[in-house]
Amino acid sequence: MSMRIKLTNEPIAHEEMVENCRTKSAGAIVLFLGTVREITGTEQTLFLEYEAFAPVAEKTLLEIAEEATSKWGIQKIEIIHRLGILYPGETSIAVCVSCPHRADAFAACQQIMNKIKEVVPIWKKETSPKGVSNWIHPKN
Amino acid sequence: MSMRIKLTNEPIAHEEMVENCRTKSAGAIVLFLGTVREITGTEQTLFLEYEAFAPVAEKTLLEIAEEATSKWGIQKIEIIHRLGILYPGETSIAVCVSCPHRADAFAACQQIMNKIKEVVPIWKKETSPKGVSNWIHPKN
Amino acid sequence: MIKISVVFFAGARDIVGQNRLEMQIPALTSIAKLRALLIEKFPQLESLATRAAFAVNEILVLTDTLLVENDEVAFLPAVSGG
Amino acid sequence: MIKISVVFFAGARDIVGQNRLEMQIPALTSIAKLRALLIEKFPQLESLATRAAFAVNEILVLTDTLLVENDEVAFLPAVSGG
Repeated sequence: MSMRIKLTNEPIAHEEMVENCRTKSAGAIVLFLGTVREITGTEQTLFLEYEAFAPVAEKTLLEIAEEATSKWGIQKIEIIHRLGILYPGETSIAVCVSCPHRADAFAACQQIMNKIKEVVPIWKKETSPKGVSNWIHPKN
Repeated sequence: MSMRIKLTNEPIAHEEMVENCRTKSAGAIVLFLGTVREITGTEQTLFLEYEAFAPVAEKTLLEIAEEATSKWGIQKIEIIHRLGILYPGETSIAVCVSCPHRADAFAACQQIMNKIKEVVPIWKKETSPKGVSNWIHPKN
Repeated sequence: MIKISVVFFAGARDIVGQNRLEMQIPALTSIAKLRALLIEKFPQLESLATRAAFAVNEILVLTDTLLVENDEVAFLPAVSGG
Repeated sequence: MIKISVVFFAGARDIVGQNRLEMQIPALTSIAKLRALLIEKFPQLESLATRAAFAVNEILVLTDTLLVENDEVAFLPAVSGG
């Protein structure tokens, strides 16, 4: 089992993540990329800015990765979250897992993403084309 | 909406597929790679050989892609299946989709894979290290 | 009688021993009937034939489809791609 | 009284107007009590505070955790990463 967890200000190299997860013991690799959407509902996004409480974010990502690994038989896993300013189309997060079987790889990757969205201390601020900025803090 | 369906004897360039699926209208990209596993149960695989009834395989892949696109709001989709001889670790199939939201992207990619495994006329022959070859024809 | 051809893939081709078989069959033979004829000719094909799909002239068809002169039938055993 | 610091992120930092606040509080104040003190000091923080998580010295804690001298508390409003 190999594992890489990273917060970064650089663009995310998803090709390298997939190659790192490739292994003869896996029949399935699933890569998820979260990308910045230009339109959400009726709101337009000029750019997003991501901020993290890095030490706790890294620890929490590691716990999520470890829990998923034992639950889904993950062979290799990489999670990279980008921080700083991102424009529409850019990748904010990438999660890549390899598993012996495909149902597990899909379930693992999706559950990891759900957990990240719930508990990892990372926040985004949306800036509209009019220059209005709002930190996003979900209410549920 | 853009769509690419391909059967090929060349290695699959998954990075290019992801970049082709990236769009400002999507918040999620999911890439699935099927890779050749060295061990299945107690059986060892030296290599696989994939064969297709190409005209029908391509048509069927296109139908699957079109159905998934309207069902899950896919923005861009690429499906590439490799044919010929593949060794453990190599990619036999890659499916990449982008959708506005992540739950749809996961569901679409997984359902496309399930359909492909059911209906697309492509077959694999397993060759063991002892040189024994068997075409795989599922019994259910 | 009409002339048709049947193309075989994967394990079915190995059993039949060739890619393509030219056959003379009664006009308006159904795919289901053709399948029975093939099993008669190649008993080892039975297990694959019961789960096979069929295409005629590169279009997937149901087993009640009737064949006409020069049809090319594809015998598609259970698939294992992906 | 003990001295602690509280660090704020995202929308909470904007409301408080600074990254880090040094505070004097009674020894063994709980996180829940600290949260009430913060809302008293910054009423606009209330909506974020009710859904916030807290870390002490970089470890996530429950709100009944008691604070001691020099603790660094992180006020973590509802997250929106990914």
